[in-house]
Amino acid sequence: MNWARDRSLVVTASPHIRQRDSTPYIMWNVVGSLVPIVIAATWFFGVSALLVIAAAVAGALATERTFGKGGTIADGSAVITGVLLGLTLPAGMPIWMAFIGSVFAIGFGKLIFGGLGFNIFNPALLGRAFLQAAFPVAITTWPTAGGSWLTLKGDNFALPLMSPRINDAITSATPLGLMKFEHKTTPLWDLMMGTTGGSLGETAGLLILLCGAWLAFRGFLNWRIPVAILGTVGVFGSMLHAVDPARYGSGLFMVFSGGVILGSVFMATDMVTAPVTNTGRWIFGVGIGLLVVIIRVWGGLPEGVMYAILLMNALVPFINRATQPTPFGVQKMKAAA
Amino acid sequence: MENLAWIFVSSALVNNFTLVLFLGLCAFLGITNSIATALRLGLANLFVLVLTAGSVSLLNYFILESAPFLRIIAFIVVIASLVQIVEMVIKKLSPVLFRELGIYLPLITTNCAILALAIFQTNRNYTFVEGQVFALGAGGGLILALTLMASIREKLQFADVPAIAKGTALVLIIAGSLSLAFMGFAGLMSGA
Amino acid sequence: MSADTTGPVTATGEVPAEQKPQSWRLLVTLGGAGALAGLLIFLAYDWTRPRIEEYRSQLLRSAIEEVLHAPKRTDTLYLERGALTATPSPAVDRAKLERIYKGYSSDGRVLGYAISTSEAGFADQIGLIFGYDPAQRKFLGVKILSSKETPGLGDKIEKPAFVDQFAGRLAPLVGVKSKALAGDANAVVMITGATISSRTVIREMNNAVQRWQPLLDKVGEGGR
Amino acid sequence: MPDSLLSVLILGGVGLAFAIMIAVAHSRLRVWEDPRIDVVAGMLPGVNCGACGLPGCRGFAEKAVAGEIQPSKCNVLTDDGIGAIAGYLGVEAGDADRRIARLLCAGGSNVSVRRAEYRGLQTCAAASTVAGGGKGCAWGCLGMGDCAVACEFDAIHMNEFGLPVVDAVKCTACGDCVDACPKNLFEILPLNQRLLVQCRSFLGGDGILTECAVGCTACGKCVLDAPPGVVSIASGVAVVDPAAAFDCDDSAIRRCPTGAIVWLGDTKSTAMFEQREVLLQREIA
Amino acid sequence: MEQMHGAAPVTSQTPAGPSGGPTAYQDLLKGLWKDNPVLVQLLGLCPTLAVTNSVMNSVTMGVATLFVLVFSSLFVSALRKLIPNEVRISTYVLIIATFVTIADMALEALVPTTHKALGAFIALIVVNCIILGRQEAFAAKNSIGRSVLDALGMGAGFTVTLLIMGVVRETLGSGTILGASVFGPNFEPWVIMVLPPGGFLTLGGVLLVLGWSRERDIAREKKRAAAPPQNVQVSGMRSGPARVA
Amino acid sequence: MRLLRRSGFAHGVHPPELKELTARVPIKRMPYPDEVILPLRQHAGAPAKLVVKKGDQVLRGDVIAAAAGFVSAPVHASASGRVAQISLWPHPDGSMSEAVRIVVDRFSPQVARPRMVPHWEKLTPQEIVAAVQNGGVVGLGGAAFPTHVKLAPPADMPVETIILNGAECEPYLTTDHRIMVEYPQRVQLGARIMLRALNAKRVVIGIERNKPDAIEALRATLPTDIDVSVLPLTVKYPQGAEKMLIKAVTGRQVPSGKLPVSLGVVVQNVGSAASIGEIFETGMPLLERIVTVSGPGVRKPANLIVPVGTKVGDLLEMCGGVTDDAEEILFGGPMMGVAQSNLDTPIVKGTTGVVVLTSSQVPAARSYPCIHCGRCLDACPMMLNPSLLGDLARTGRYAEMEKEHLMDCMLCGSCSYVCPSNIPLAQLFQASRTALRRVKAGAA
Ligand SMILES: Cc1cc2nc3c(=O)[nH]c(=O)nc-3n(C[C@H](O)[C@H](O)[C@H](O)COP(=O)(O)O)c2cc1C
Ligand SMILES: Cc1cc2nc3c(=O)[nH]c(=O)nc-3n(C[C@H](O)[C@H](O)[C@H](O)COP(=O)(O)O)c2cc1C
Ligand SMILES: Cc1cc2nc3c(=O)[nH]c(=O)nc-3n(C[C@H](O)[C@H](O)[C@H](O)COP(=O)(O)O)c2cc1C
Ligand SMILES: Cc1cc2nc3c(=O)[nH]c(=O)nc-3n(C[C@H](O)[C@H](O)[C@H](O)CO)c2cc1C
Ligand code: SF4
Ligand code: SF4
Ligand code: SF4
Ligand code: SF4
Ligand code: FES
Repeated sequence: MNWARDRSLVVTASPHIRQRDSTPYIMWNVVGSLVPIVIAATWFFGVSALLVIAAAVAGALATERTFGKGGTIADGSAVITGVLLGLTLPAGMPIWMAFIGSVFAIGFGKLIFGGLGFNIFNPALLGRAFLQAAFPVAITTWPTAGGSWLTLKGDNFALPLMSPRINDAITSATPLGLMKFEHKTTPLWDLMMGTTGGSLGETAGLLILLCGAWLAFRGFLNWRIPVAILGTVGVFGSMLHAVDPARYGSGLFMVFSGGVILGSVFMATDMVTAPVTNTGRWIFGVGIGLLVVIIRVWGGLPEGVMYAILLMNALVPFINRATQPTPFGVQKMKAAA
Repeated sequence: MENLAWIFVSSALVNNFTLVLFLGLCAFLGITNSIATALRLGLANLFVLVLTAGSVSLLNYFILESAPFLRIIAFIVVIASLVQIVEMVIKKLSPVLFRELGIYLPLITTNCAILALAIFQTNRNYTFVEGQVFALGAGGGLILALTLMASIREKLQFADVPAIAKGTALVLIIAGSLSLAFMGFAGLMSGA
Repeated sequence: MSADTTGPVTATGEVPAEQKPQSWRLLVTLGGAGALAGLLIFLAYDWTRPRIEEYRSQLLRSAIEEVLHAPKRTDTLYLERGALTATPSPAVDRAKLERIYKGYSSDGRVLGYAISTSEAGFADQIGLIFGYDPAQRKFLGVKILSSKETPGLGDKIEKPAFVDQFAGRLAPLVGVKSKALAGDANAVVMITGATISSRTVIREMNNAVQRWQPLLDKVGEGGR
Repeated sequence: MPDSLLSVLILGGVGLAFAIMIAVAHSRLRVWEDPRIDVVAGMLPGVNCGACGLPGCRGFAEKAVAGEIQPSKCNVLTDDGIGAIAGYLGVEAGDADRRIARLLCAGGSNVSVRRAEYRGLQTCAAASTVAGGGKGCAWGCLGMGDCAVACEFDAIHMNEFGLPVVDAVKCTACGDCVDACPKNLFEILPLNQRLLVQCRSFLGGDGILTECAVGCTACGKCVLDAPPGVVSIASGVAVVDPAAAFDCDDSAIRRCPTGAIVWLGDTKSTAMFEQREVLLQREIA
Repeated sequence: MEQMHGAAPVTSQTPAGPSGGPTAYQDLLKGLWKDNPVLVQLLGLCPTLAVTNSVMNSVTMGVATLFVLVFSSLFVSALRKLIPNEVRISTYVLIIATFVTIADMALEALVPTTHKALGAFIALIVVNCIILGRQEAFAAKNSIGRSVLDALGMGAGFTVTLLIMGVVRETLGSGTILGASVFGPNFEPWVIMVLPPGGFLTLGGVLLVLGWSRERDIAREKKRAAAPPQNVQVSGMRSGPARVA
Repeated sequence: MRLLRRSGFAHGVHPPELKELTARVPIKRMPYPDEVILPLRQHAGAPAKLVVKKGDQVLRGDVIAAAAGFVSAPVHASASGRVAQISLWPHPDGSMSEAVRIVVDRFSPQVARPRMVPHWEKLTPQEIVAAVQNGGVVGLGGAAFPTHVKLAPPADMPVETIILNGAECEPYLTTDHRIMVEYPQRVQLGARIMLRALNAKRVVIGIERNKPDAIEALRATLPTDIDVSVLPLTVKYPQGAEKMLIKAVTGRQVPSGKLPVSLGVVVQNVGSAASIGEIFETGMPLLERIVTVSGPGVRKPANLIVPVGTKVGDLLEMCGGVTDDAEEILFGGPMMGVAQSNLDTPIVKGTTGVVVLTSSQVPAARSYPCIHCGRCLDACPMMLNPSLLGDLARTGRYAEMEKEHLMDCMLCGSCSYVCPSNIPLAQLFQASRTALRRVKAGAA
C-alpha cells in the first residue's frame, strides 16, 4: 500500500461533505448587500453618513475585539451590527454617540450572552434603543436630505460627552412625525426614492427591498419574515386608513415610511434573534407588524419598528417552544392512540 | 370606560410594575428559572393583587378615612393576613390548586408590588372598579414580565455566558433590555 | 460550605415534641404589639402633623398665588350638585367635594380662578393648576404640580420657558411647533422632543376650561 | 386625645385579629414537621449531588432524622461534618467507608499511540463515535476530559499527558465521571483499596504493546504473585477483586512487565501521577 | 413567610472571631462588604433600583432604611424572649411597619421634596427583604448590642450600595452630583441612566465589575496553585506518532 | 403502481452526486488477496458462533461461524485457506471485534465444495427463509440486518408490499446502480422469491431518477405474471432511507418507534435481492459483495466484486493505490460513511463502498455557535429540531433530548450537512444516544 508514511490518516465524523455556506460567508454576504444602502445613504446625506456609520462600525469592532472570545471579528457579524446601527441613526448624530451606541450594542447586546448566536435581542436595535433613551434629542433631530456632499449634516464632531450644537435650519420632521403630529402625508414616490428626512438607511425603500430580495434568493435571509411584517403593516394600515383617511396614512404610506422596510428586511431577519420554525417566523412577522402600527397610531412615539422588533425578540423563545415541528411518524401514532 | 382602559394599559405595559416601576424584583430575579414556575407565581400574584385592591378599597372607605396615618401598617397587616387566609382556604378547598400555587403564596407577602398597589390605589383615589382594573393590569403586567424573563432564561441555559456575567448580572441586563423594549409602549393611549 | 457544620448546634438527643401554641400568649403578644405600635405611630404623627400640614397648604397656597399672580385673598368654591358654591350644605363632607379657588385683588376685584386637573401624559398622569379668567377667556398662568415625564425631555414642561407662555393666552389653546407662530393669541409653542407632554398640558387645560366655563359663567352672573 | 386612643385601638384590634387567625390556623391546619430536618439540612453541604442515592440533601436530612441512614453515607461531608450531624442527632456516624473514583487506564500520550488524527468536536463522547477516536488502543482514554467537565466538585484535572487525575480530597464518589466516560474507564472503588489494574484493554497478549507501553498483556504474573483470589484474568485483562484486595500487600505488582498493575502509595494522594513517574524512569533505563 | 428562613442562610451563623466569639467589629463590618445585603445577598433590590436616580434620593432612602433596621433590630432582640414562635413574623412586621410609618412621616416633615421624589418607596421599606431577613437571621437570636451593630452594618452596607448607584446614575444621567455640575455646562446627559432601564443596567454593570474582580482573583489563585496548566480542550489534539499498518 | 401514491417525502438535502467516477464502470472481479479477515459480527443481532479453530484448513464457502439464533447469520469462509489466527481485530465500526484470519492458499483454484442448488419453487416460505439464513445474506444497503428476519414477519402483520431499495442516494456510490444495470435478472429473481416467501401482493422497485439506465434495465426485465413495478424517485438525500422510501412509495409515515411491517411493508436493498437470487441460482452463500471504490483519493475508481474480509489496504492497492493527498478513508458514502483509522480493517458484508477523500475535502474542524438559522429544521427528513437537540446535547441534557425525539433521529447527517456553523449535529446525536443509554443503564 502506498499510503504516504509521514502522513497520518484523518478521521472525522460523518457527514464528510458540507454545503458551501458557512456562517462567516453568510455574514459577509449580508455586509456586501448593505454596501449599496450605505452608498445611497451617502448620496442623500453626504459625508456625514459615512462618518456616523464608520464610527458605529469602529465601536462594534473595538468592543468585539476587546471583550470577545478572540478571532470573532472575522465572522463578520460585528460589522453587520455596526453598519446596521449606523444606518438607523440620523446623519447629524455626533460620532461619539454612534461609537458608544455600538459599544453598548456589542457589549451588552451580544457578548454578555456569550457572543454570536446566543443573544436574545437584536444587538444593533438594542444599541439604538440605548441611544434613543440616552440621547433622545440628538437621535430625533433629523437633517434634511440633499445639499452639498461635503457639508456636515449636524455637529458630527461634537466633543465626546458634550452636547452637539443643533442647527434648526437644516432639520426637518420625518414623514411619520408629520403624520402623527400634524396629520400631513408625504408623497409616496419621495418615500420610495428616499428623498425625505429620516435615519440614514431607512429612506430608500425600493433599494432596500432589492438588496433583501437578492439575499432571500441566495437563501441568506428568510423571506417569510419581511413578507409577514410588510403585509401586516400594509393591511392593518389600510384598514385604519379606510376608517379615517385624514388621521391615518394609507397602507403604502405606512409601509414605506419610517424604518419598516429596513427593519423587516435586515433586522427582523437576524436569525439569531428570530424563531427557527417557519410557522414561528410568520407569527413573529405578524406580531412585529401589529406592534409597529399600534405604537405608531396609539403610542406616544411616532415610530415603533425598533421597539416592535425588540419586544418580539423577547417572545422568540416562547414562539419557538410553541411551534415545535411534529416529528415524522408521530402524528399518526397520536391519531391511532 | 376610556379611563379604565388607560388604567389597564398603563399598569400592564406603560408603567409595568416590574420593568418600569421596579416592583416585585425579588421574585422577578429569583424565581424565573422555568416558565411553569414563573407563570404560577404570576397567577398567584394576580390573585392576591385583585383581593388586595378590593380590601384596600373597603379599608380606605371605612377605617382609614379617620386615621390616615395608619395606612402603611394597616395595609401590610391586611396583605399578610389575606395571604394566609387565601393559603388556608385554597388548601382546604382544592389541594391540587394548593400544590400548584400554594408554595408561592408566602413569597408574595414580602413582594413589594402588592403593598405598592395598595398605596398607589389610595394615593390616586381610585374607585372600587378602577382599583380592580388597576390590579388586573398590574397582575397581567407581572405575569408578562415573569414569563418573558423565564422563557429567556430557559433559552440562556444553552448560552455560553462569560463567567463574570453569570447569575444576577446577566439577569439584570436582560431586565434592562426588556425595560428598554417596554419604552416602546410609552405614551400608549395617552390620546396625544 | 463546611462553615455551616461548625455553627452552634444544640445537641438534643430527643425528638422535639410538637408544641401547641398557647393562644392567650399569641393574643397578648400581637394585641399588645399592635397597641404599642398604634401609640408610637400616633405620637410620631402628632409630632409631625403640624409641619406636614403646613407644608402641604403652603404648597397649594404658593401654587394658587403663582397662577393667579398674588391675589390678596382667595375663596374656595365647592362643586355641589352641579353648581359652585362657597358654602356647601353641612351634611356633606367638604373633603370629598371638588373645588376651585377664586382670587381677589387688593381692591376686591376678582382676579380669576385657580383650577387643578390631571390627565395622562407620556409617562403617567400630569397634574397641574392654572389660573383662568372666565370673563375674558384668558389664562393667567400655570404650574405643574406632579409629573413623571422623562427628565431632560418631558420635564421641561415644568420649566419657565414653557410655563410662562401661558399667561395672557386665550382659550382654546393651540399647540404649535414653530416659534414663528408664537405671536398668535391662542398659540403655545411646544417643546421639541416632548411634543406629547406639551400637548397633554394644553389639552388638559382646554378640557378643564370646557368643563368649568359654564359653571363659572353662572357664578359670574349671580355672584359678581 | 381621641385620635391617639383610636390609633391604639385600631392597631391593637388588628393585632388581636391577626393573632386569633394565626392561633386558629395553627390549631387547625398546620402540618407538623420535625424541626430537626431543617437543622440537619442546613448542616449538609447542600450540593444536591445525589451520590447518597437520595433525592437531594433535604431528602438525606429527612432520612437521617428518621434514623434510616447514617450521616457518613454523605460522601461530600468532611469527617467533622459527619461528626457534627451524628452528635446533633445522637446517632452513630457510621463507618466511613469512603469511596473514590479510580481511572482504569494509564495510557497517556507519553506511552500510547494514536493511529489516526481525529478532527472535530473535542469531546470524548464525540470522538469515540469516530473510529474509536483514532487512538491505537480501542479501550483507552481519549484524553479530552469529558470526565473533568462532568465533575461538579472540580476533583478531576487533566495532566500533561492528557490523562484525568482524580483529587482524592475533592472526589465525592458521586459517579458523574462514570456516567460521562464513553470508554467506561472510571470505577467507584473503596479509598483503601490500594491495588489497581490500570488498564481496560481486552486484547490480551503482547499485541497491545504496539499501541500502549503500559497495557496489560494478561501474562498472569500478578495472579501468581498476589494472595489467592485477589487478582484474576478475565477476557484478556487482569482484574482486582475489591472485596479481597482491601488488606493485601503490594506483592502483585512486583513482576508486572508493563506496570499495568499498580500499588497506590498513599490513599489520600493522587497516586497515578507517581506511578507514571516510576514508569518513565523504567523506560529511560 | 417561612421562606425567610432561607433568605439569608449565608449569614445566619457568624464566623468565629479570633477569641472564639465574633467581635463587635466583625458584626459591624460584615454588612459593609463581605455580606453586603444588596451586592452579595441580592436583597432589597427594588429600592436599590427605583430610587437611586439621584444621590440625594439614594442617601435619604439609605438612611431611612438604616433607621428602620436599627430600631426594628433593637426592639426585636429586646423582645425576642417574649415573642412566641408562631406570631414571630407577624410581630416583626408590626414592629417594622411602625418604624416605617414613623420614618415616612418624619421625612415628609423634614425633607418634603425628597420625600415626594421617593414616592411610595419609603412605605415599601416595610417589605424590604433586608429588614425582615435581619430580624429572622440575626436579631431574633442575638443580644441587643450585637443586633444593633449588625443592623448598623447592614444598613450602612445598603446605604453605601445605594450611594454607589446614585453617584453613577446621577453623574452620567444628569451630569451632576448632589446637583453640582461635574462635567461643565456643555455635558450631554445620558438620560437613560435616570430612566428605568438605566437602573437595571447600572446594577448589572456594578455586579459585572464585582464578577470581574472575583474571576480575576480566582484566576490568580489558580496560577498560584501551580498545577500544570492544562487546557482540556486542546489536550486531545496532541497525537502520538501515527502508525499505519 | 396503480394504487400507490407518489408524494415523496418532505425536507432532505441535495448534496452533489459525484457518481460520474464509477457510474459507467462495469463491475470487475478482484483477485484474491493474501489473507482475509472475517469478523464474527457482520450483521445486526447476535454475533455468529465460531465453529473452526486455529490451524483448520477451510474451503471457500465453508461455514466458519454459525448463526446464533434466529436474528443472526452465519459467516462463511470467503476464500480457501488456513485459519491462522482467531482474535480481536479492528472492526469497521471502530471497535475491536472477534475475527477469524484466514491465510489464503496461494495457488488454490478457490472452488467450493459441491452443493445442491435449492429449487425455490418447490420450497415452503419457511424453507426459503431458512435457505436465506443459511446463505448468510444480510442487508447490503448498509445496516446489515439479517435479511431472512424480514422475510418472516409476525403472523399478525401480513406484508403486502415489498419495496426494493435502489435509491442509492449517497454521493459517489454506484454499487446498487451497477447491480441493477448488470444483474437485473438476478434482482427480479430475488424479488420473485421474496414475494413468495412473504406471500405479498406486490413489489415496487424504487430508483432515483438520476439512474435512467438502471430504470431502463429493470423495466426491460419486468415479469408479467406478478405485480412488480419500477418507481422513479426524486433525486434527494436521504431518499434511500427506509422511512423516506416508504413515504415516497406508499404516502404513509411509519409511526415513530414502529417497524415498517406495521404498515405491511418490507424494504430490502436491491443488492440483497440479487444475493437471494444468487443463492437460488448458484447455491453459493454470500461470500463476496460488490463494492464501489471511489473518491478523488483513489487512483483508479472501480466497481469491484470483493471477497468479504478483504483488508481495505489490499482493496485500495487493487485500485491503483491512493493519491499523495489522500487523507481519509470511508466505509460507505460521504454522508453516512464511517471513517477508518486502520488499513487492516476488513470489508464486511455491509460495506457498500470505500471512498477516499483528499485533504482539500476533509471538512474544516472549526465550528461556530448555532445561529438559529433554522436550516437544519428545514433539512431534517424526520421533522426534528436539530438546533434544539444540538443545544441540549452540548449541555448534556440527554433526558430532555429523548423527549425531543432523539430516538427518532436516523443519523442521516442532513442537518450537519446544511449547518452553516458547521456544528457536527449528527455526531452529537450519536454520542448523546450512547450517553443516554449509559445513564439509563447506570440508573437501572
Ligand atoms: C427615552 C425617551 C423619553 C421620552 N420622553 C418624552 C417625554 O417625557 N415627553 C414627551 O412628550 N415625549 C417624550 N419622548 C418622545 C419623543 O421624544 C417623541 O419623538 C417626541 O415626543 C416627538 O416630538 P417631536 O415631534 O418634537 O420630535 C421620549 C422619547 C424617548 C425615546
Ligand atoms: C419482522 C421484522 C422484525 C424486525 N425487527 C427489527 C429489529 O428488532 N431491529 C431492527 O433494527 N430492525 C428490525 N427489522 C428491520 C427493519 O425494518 C429495517 O429494515 C432495518 O432496521 C434496517 O434498516 P436501515 O438500514 O434503514 O436502518 C425488522 C424487520 C421485520 C420485517
Ligand atoms: C439516511 C439513510 C440513507 C439510506 N440510503 C440507502 C440507499 O440509498 N440504498 C439502500 O439500499 N439503503 C439505504 N439505507 C438503508 C435503508 O434504510 C434500509 O436499511 C435498506 O434499504 C434495507 O435493505 P437491506 O436490509 O436489504 O439493506 C439508508 C438508510 C439511511 C438511514
Ligand atoms: C440576514 C441577517 C440579518 C442580520 N441583522 C442583524 C441586525 O439587525 N442586527 C445585528 O446586530 N446583527 C444582525 N445580523 C448579524 C448577526 O446575526 C448578529 O450580529 C447576531 O445577532 C449576533 O449574535 C444579521 C445577520 C444576518 C445574516
Ligand atoms: S477517562 Fe473517559 S471521559 Fe475522561 S478523558 Fe478519558 S476517555 Fe474522556
Ligand atoms: S492498553 Fe490499557 S492502559 Fe493502555 S491505553 Fe489501552 S486501556 Fe489504557
Ligand atoms: S441526523 Fe437526525 S436530526 Fe439530523 S437531519 Fe438526520 S434525522 Fe434529522
Ligand atoms: S443549521 Fe446549524 S446554525 Fe442553523 S439552526 Fe441548525 S444547528 Fe443552528
Ligand atoms: S424588595 Fe421588592 S420584591 Fe423584594
